[in-house]
This record gives sequence, structure tokens and C-alpha cells, in this order.
Amino acid sequence: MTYLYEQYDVQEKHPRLFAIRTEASTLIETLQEVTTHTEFVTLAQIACTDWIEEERFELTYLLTDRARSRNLMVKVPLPRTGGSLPSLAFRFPQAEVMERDLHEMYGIVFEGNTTLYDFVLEGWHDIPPMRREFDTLAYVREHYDFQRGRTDGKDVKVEQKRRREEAKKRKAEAQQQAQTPEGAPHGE
Amino acid sequence: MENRLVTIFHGPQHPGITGNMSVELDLLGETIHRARTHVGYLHRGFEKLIERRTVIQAFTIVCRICVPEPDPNEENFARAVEGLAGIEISERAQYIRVMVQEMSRLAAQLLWMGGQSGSIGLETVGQWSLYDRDLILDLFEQLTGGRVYHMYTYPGGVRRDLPEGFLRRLGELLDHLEKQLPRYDRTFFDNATLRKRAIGVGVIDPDEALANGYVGQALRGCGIRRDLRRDNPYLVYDRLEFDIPVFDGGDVYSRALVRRGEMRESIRILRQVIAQMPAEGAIMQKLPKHRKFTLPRDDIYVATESARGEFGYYMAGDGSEYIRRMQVKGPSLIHGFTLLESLLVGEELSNVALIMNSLGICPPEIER
Amino acid sequence: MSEYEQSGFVPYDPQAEQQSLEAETEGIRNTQTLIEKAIRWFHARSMFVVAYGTGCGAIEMPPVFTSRYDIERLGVVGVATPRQADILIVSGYASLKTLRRIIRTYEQMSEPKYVIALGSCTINGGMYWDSYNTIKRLEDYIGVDMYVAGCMPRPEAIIEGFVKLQAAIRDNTLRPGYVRYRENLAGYKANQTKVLGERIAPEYEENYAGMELS
Amino acid sequence: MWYDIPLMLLMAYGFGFLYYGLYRNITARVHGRFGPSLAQSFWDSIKLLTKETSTSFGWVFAAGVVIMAAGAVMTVLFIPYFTDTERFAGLSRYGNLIVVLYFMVLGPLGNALGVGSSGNPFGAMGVTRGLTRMIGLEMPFYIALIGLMIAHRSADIATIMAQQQGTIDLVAHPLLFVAAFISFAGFLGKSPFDVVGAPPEVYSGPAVEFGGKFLGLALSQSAIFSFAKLLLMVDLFWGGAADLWELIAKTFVLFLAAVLLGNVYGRFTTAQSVDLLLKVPTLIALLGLLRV
Repeated sequence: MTYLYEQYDVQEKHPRLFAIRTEASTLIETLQEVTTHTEFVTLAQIACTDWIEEERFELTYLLTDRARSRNLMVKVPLPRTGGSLPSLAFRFPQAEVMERDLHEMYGIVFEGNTTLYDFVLEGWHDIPPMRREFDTLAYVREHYDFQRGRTDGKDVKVEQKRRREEAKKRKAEAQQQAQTPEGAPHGE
Repeated sequence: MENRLVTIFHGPQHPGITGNMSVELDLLGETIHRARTHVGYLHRGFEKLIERRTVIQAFTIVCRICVPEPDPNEENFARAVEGLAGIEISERAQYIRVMVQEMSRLAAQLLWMGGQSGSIGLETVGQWSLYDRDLILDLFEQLTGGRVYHMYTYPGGVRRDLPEGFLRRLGELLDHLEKQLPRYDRTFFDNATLRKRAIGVGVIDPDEALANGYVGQALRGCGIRRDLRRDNPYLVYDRLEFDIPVFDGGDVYSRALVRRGEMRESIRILRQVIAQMPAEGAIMQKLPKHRKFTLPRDDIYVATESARGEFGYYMAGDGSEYIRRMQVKGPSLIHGFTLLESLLVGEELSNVALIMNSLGICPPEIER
Repeated sequence: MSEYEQSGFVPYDPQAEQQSLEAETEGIRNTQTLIEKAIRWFHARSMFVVAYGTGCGAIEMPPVFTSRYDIERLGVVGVATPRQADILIVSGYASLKTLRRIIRTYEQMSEPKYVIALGSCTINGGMYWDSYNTIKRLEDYIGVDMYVAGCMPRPEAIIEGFVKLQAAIRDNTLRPGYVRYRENLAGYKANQTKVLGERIAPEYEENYAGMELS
Repeated sequence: MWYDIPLMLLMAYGFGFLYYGLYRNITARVHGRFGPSLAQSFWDSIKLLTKETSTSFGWVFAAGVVIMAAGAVMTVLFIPYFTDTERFAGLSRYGNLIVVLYFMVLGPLGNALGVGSSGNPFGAMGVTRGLTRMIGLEMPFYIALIGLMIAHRSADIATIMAQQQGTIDLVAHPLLFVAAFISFAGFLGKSPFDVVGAPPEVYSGPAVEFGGKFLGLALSQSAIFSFAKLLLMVDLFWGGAADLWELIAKTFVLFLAAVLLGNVYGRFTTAQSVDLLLKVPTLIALLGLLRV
């Protein structure tokens, strides 16, 4: 831990969760140093967040220490288009499948990873689905028909509106009757 | 050499596969020459759907991520949201959550026992253990209204209070299970055929296990004592006393023995929970309105010890009421690819189902 | 012209379906001989279910087949391969990749064959109505004979579905899905092609095809 | 009489399926459930025989199944049912134990022929496992039967049956019986020796491509064949049966013993089962052979 604190500006998110920042160019060196000089030896997860308004991805390499009791986030910014990262498969075997997943879901290229082919999708030619600009609802409207089942062709929204207005009207009438002396029973 | 290899797909439509996935095997005779895992048959794009839903809407679908044991997912989601929004939950709610976790762990272990015994053609044990699992699901139904998907562990506490006399019924169930466990020992864990089949099969190397980030029984089966409930305690696990069973064979049989011990430990924990749970106390914190429930721009990683190992969520908020990003890391992601593909090489075709069951690989959490 | 008709799916009219069904079953009832009735009884009394858990509903299959809700009482047993099976249970949502395998499994089964669809996801998408990777209505792609609603359906509901299906087969009040599939094959294939592309059957070489691409 | 042979076949068919129903019921009771009706297997076979066949693997595939059925039928026809060999003796006066053993091998060979022509790798694997296991099964079985033949100075089933009216061979040669019974349990194809069609491994092996009528025929064949084996065991080791009820009682006891063995054991791998069978029962059989 002391090594971390003197080398990087460590952000302590939680008593057992720390975060440091680095760049795509120095990612390998950072991870090598951290894994050799500190307790954080295992790569547990590679998470990616799409900050579309800032035109960048933020990848989070989550390291776990030998006792599996503390976690360290290594955050790497990456431009949304044209950026690429070095693959970590040579250092962490489990990184291969995680990078394969991210490549399919975000289109991020990991240089040196030879398994960047179909992972969960089969012949997907659209925008990588986890990118923010991919609108799943529009895709569904275009490809499937999920609103079938009402054979009377009524629009559910219109019907709901009508019922709401009816209820409002009934309420108003009930109040009027309540105001009239020895009035009719409240509502019906 | 190459032309003597036969390539077969072990799954997805195959009785010996754990869930809807497939392992592509290059066989030389019946010996596996190369194995490659294929997933994606269950991909629903949860992480995309959650980006479109508010916190409360996302809470209803998050439990679908892992079908055999949905509660670690709810626990992770709730803890991640609480960590981001800075919510502290009451002690009673924490005890109830621990109870739910251990019940789901017991149910998952019993389900695993059914699969493992079925993988060596010993249906009898599976029939008994699934019956006992169903008794636990009945309790879940009384508690949450759902058999499999509970939607109970909620950001800020739990959704409902315990029904009348629930803890008494839970105690009776535990008595029943304690009567059953020796039966399982006699018929399954000490069964000659299981020993003959499982000892020395699928051996994991301890150093590799630590370096490659294997979790759960894969670690504890080769002599490494790691358990998030002890190493990175959440809820009230630091107030409960329980052992972490460890066996150092590294093979399928050691993993089975680890699970056997964990069932006993879960029962022990549940008994302590029944004894210690405060009778009074709020079960739910006051939460902002549905549309006002915003998460700050920050990210967090929370992990729960599921029945098969560490189950982690990465969650990032962006100041709106929507979750910007939630990434799931189940134990099966590493076990299903890095570990399984290396373990199967050189094994017999007969042992594929055995090894997959012992690792407890669950495809829906690989592909979400 | 509704969005649904523009989308090129085969129109499906429940009323017409019902009428044609009643007319047909009436005709058959009057003409079928004792032998045919006996054969129907045997087909209803013995059902082999192919072991393919396509979705979350597969988690409720073990309880149904084991000692708590013992469905073997009704003559329902699980078999390994589609060749031996009569029933295909599509347990829950079907992703595109699974749909290929479902279609292949379904076409490998020998007639008479029936399909039981579990869960809301197979009826109209259910929870995953806005998911880009799951089909919304199984009826469009293969012939479904029995829907069991719920997320997920309880074992009792599944057993109820089996009982109703058996009664329908015995009394011949059902226009089986495989007959519809055979008669309207072009339409079903059109729907499958619309979501799966020209190549419907799974080609296992494609996993290697991707390797050259990257 | 002329109607003996059809009656024998009908009895084999009916009893075979009755025993399968009993097997499923007993297993269900061990599992703690009700289980299907006794006639369920019979209904299954009728249903399968009235299904359409969707496969087209050519005539060799069909011929294989037919050869299996023929092997079972011939096996049961060459075994006398009762001690008085006037009635229900079938063809047994034209052939002896050697012929029966020959016909018992015919079934698996026909199976191999048909399944091999389907070209399904799982089927090929299942057949290979079946033939490998047969080596292990037949070694002790044949040794035990040879011991019997030596002991009775005859290879004729009727003679062996007639000679053990005083003391049955189960008492006279217990070691031979144990060896033969272990391999008989293996022949029934229940665990721990059910490597042939192991659904989690080779997804029911040879039957992987059997659909519709083929599977129905295979089911009927296995029913008849298992009854024939029971009959053989009863005739050779238990002095046959005087009347129908005795026959039912004796065969059922043997069947029950074999079934309950299978309910508490898992499945060995092919190598393990062959290893076990070649060691334990073979040694027992050899010891029995020495005692003869």
C-alpha cells in the first residue's frame, strides 16, 4: 500500500476499495509495477463505461489482492473512436475472454488478443450493442413485433388516458354531491 | 493426427451440460484433445436494459442474471446502489439479508448435488436433494411471494417484513435438513462410485488458482482458504462465527467435500441468525421518490460470496436517476473459459459433465 | 395497414384460426375410427420431452421431473435426443442464437410433435420486451401448441399445461403446431429469415470464420 | 403344439414390459415418488411404433434394428420356459446353450451395423463402448456357463435343468452363480454398468439416432431380450420353473436384485467397468470352475 501511495495519487473510495488513474500508453507498465510491488496480483474484472458526452470510454481494470480482501481500480481513459489498448492475455490468462467480451460489446480493439471473434452474438453487423448510441428500442421496433397480442387493435395508452379522465370526472361529481346538503351517498 | 480428430459439440442440446451452453471438443478416441467453450445462447443484454431503466425498474430484472441463485445478484445490486447513494440499512434488515443469502446458498448447493449426482448416473440422490431444495423454496415463497425469483433484497433494506412464525418454520426446516445430510453422506459423498469417478479428476494447481483469479470451491478445493464473508465482510457476517471448509486435493472430489462442509456451515449460520436477529427495527430506509432517486457520478465495485464463489458488480452512476453502467462478473466467466478449457484437455469424454458440474458453471452470468 | 403488417410478418388471425380449427376438428371427430382414437390415446398417455433447457424456465424442470412434483405419473419422461422426443419445451425467452438451435431441434423431431412454451417471454417478450437479442413471440417461428404463462411458471402450472395438452390430443380438439408448421412453412421460414438472416440452420464453422476476420 | 411359439413370444413381450414397468416403479419408490403405471413402457412402445420416422439413413440402418430384434427373438425361442420340455420349449430341442450364447451376441452386432451406418459420432462411441463392455461381461459369463456344462456333462439347457431337480446349481455352484449374476446385471444395462447409452456423456449412445418406429422396435427388443436373460438364469441356476407362477416368482426375484443394485450406484467409466468385470467376477468364475 505504501508503494501505491508514494507512486500514484490513490483515491480511497471505501476502506477496502482504492482507485488509481493511468493512460493507455502506460497501462502495461503500471499493471506490471502494481502487481510486482504490491499485494494486488489478480485481475478480477475489466469494466468499461461509455461517457458519450465526453467522447471517451473509461476502462476499469479491477485488481484483487492475494488475500482477496481489497480491490484496486486502475482507470484508463480511451477515445471512443480509433482508440486501442494492449492486450493483457500474456500476463493474465483470464483477461483474454474479458477483452473478447468488451471487443464485441464496445468495439474496442485489444492489440495482441487473437480471440476477438464472435463471443455471445452470432453474426452481428450493427453498432456494438453496449455503446450508448445503439438504441435497443429502435432496433426492436425495426426487427421484432413486441406489441402484438391485443387483437382489437386498441392503443393501450389512449385507453388508460380515457379511464383516468373518467375517474377524475367521477371524483368531481362525488365531491359536488358531498357539498350538497343531505346529499346522495358519496360516489358510487 | 489431425484427420483422426473428431469434433463434437457437447451441448447446447445435451443432457450433460450445465445450462444452455456448449463445449466444442476435439476427440481422439474418447480423449479430449482440445476444448473450446461457446456461450451466447442466453444473452439478453441486461447491462443495456439497465441503462434504460431507473434504479427501481432495474431492481426487478437484476435477479434474472443468474437463474440457480438469484439472491447474490439482488444483494450486489442493493449494496452497490446503497454504496453510491450513501444509504445505511438497519441491523434487522442486515440480518434478514444474511438469512436470505444463506438460504439461497443452501438451495443452490442442493441443486448442485442433484446435477453432480446426475452426471455420474446416480439419479436417486438428485431426486432427494431436489425435494429438500423445494422445501427451502417454499419458505422463500412465504417470505417473498416468489419461488425462484424473489425481488426481495431491495436498496435500503428488504421489501417485506418476516411473516408470522417464519423463524420457527425455518428452524424446523433446518432440523429436517440436519437429519438429511448424513443420508447424503452415506449415499453420495461416501459412495464408492463417486470416489472412483471423482478422485484425481480435474485437478487444479493452487498457484494457478490464485494467479488466474479462480474463486469459490475451485480455490477452497485446492487448499486455499478464501471466502469473502470472512476476508471482505459485508452485512453482519463479521458478527457470526462459521468455519470455511478447505480440502487440498484440488480435484472434483475435494470440491464436493467443500460443498458438503459449506452446507453444514450455512445451517450453523442460519441458527445463529435466528438466535441473534433483533425482534424490532425498521426493515426499510426512507428512500427518495422513484423519479428523484438519483445516483452521484461515481463508481463502485461490490462483491458477494455466492454458492459458487465471488460474484461481483461494477456500477457507475452519472448524476441522473438512471444507472450509467452496471457490469456483472460472475464466477463462471473465468471458470467457464480459462479454467474449463485447460482442465478438459487430456480428460475422458465421460468426465466432462462431472468437471462442469463440480465447477458449477452457470452460463447466464457469463453472457448476461 | 398496421406497423405489424408492414413489418412483413405473416398475419395471424385468432378468430379465423379458431373457426378453421373447430371446423377441422369436427370433421376429424366424425370420421376417425376406433384405431385412430386408440392411437391418439397412446400418444396422449406417453410423452417424451427432449432435454433442452433454452431459458430460465429450465430451472423449474428438475422439480417437475423429480420427486416433489412427479410428472412421470402422467407418462412424461425426459429423453436425450430430439429424434426420440415428442415434446419440445421452450422454457422462457429465446435469444437469436438459441432460436437457430430450437428450430433445428424442432425440425429433427419426428411427428407427431408438440411444443410447450413456458413463460411470458415466449408470449410477447415479457421482461425482455426491449431487448435486442431475444425474439418476442415464439408463435411466429415454430408452431406452439401450449403456452404456460408466468415468470417463471410454477411446477403446478407446468403440470397443468401437460394435462391440458394431453386432453387436447386425446379428444382431438387441437390443431397441432406441426400441422400448421408444415402447411404454412413458407410463412414461418419468412419470419425466421427476417430475424436470423438467410442461413437459418446453425453452421458451426462460423466460429472459425470469425477468426480470420480479426 | 403349433401355437407354442407365438405364445412364447407374446409372453416374453408382455413380461418384458411388465418388468420394465416394475423397474420404473421400484426405482420411483426408491426415489420417494409414485412413478408411472405398470404398463407405461408398453404404452411408450406402442406410441413409438405409431410415430412417423423422420430419418433416412438407408436400408442398412433399418436392417441393423431388425437384426437386433431377430437376435432377441431367436434367443428367447431357444430357451425352454418350463421344466417339462413338452410345452413351451420352442426350438430348444434343436439347439443347445452354445446356440443361445451365439444368438445373444447377434443383437449388439446388428446394433453396431445399423448405428455405424447412421454416421453419428455419439452413436459410434456408444457402440464402441458397448462392444468394449461386452468383452468384460462375457468373459465371466462364459466361464461360469462352461463350468455348468462341465458339471452337468451336457450343453443342453433342458438336461441341465432336469439334472438339478435335487439341488439347484445356485446351491451347488454358488461361485459360478455370483459371477454369472454380476455379468447378468451388466447385461441388463443398469448402473453401474450403463456406459453404453449414458445420456450425460454420449447422449444415450446407440439410440441417439433411433426415432419413432426404430426406437419402438429397439424398446421391444430390449424387453424381450432381458426376459430371455432372466429365463436363462432361472433355467441354468434355479432349476427352471414348473408352472407359470413359479416362473414369474423366480424371474422377478432375480430382476429385483439386479435393479436394486443399480439404484444405489453411479456409473463407472468404460475402462473402470471392464477393469472391474475382468478382475472380480472372472476370478470368482475361475474359482468356481476349479471347484467343479
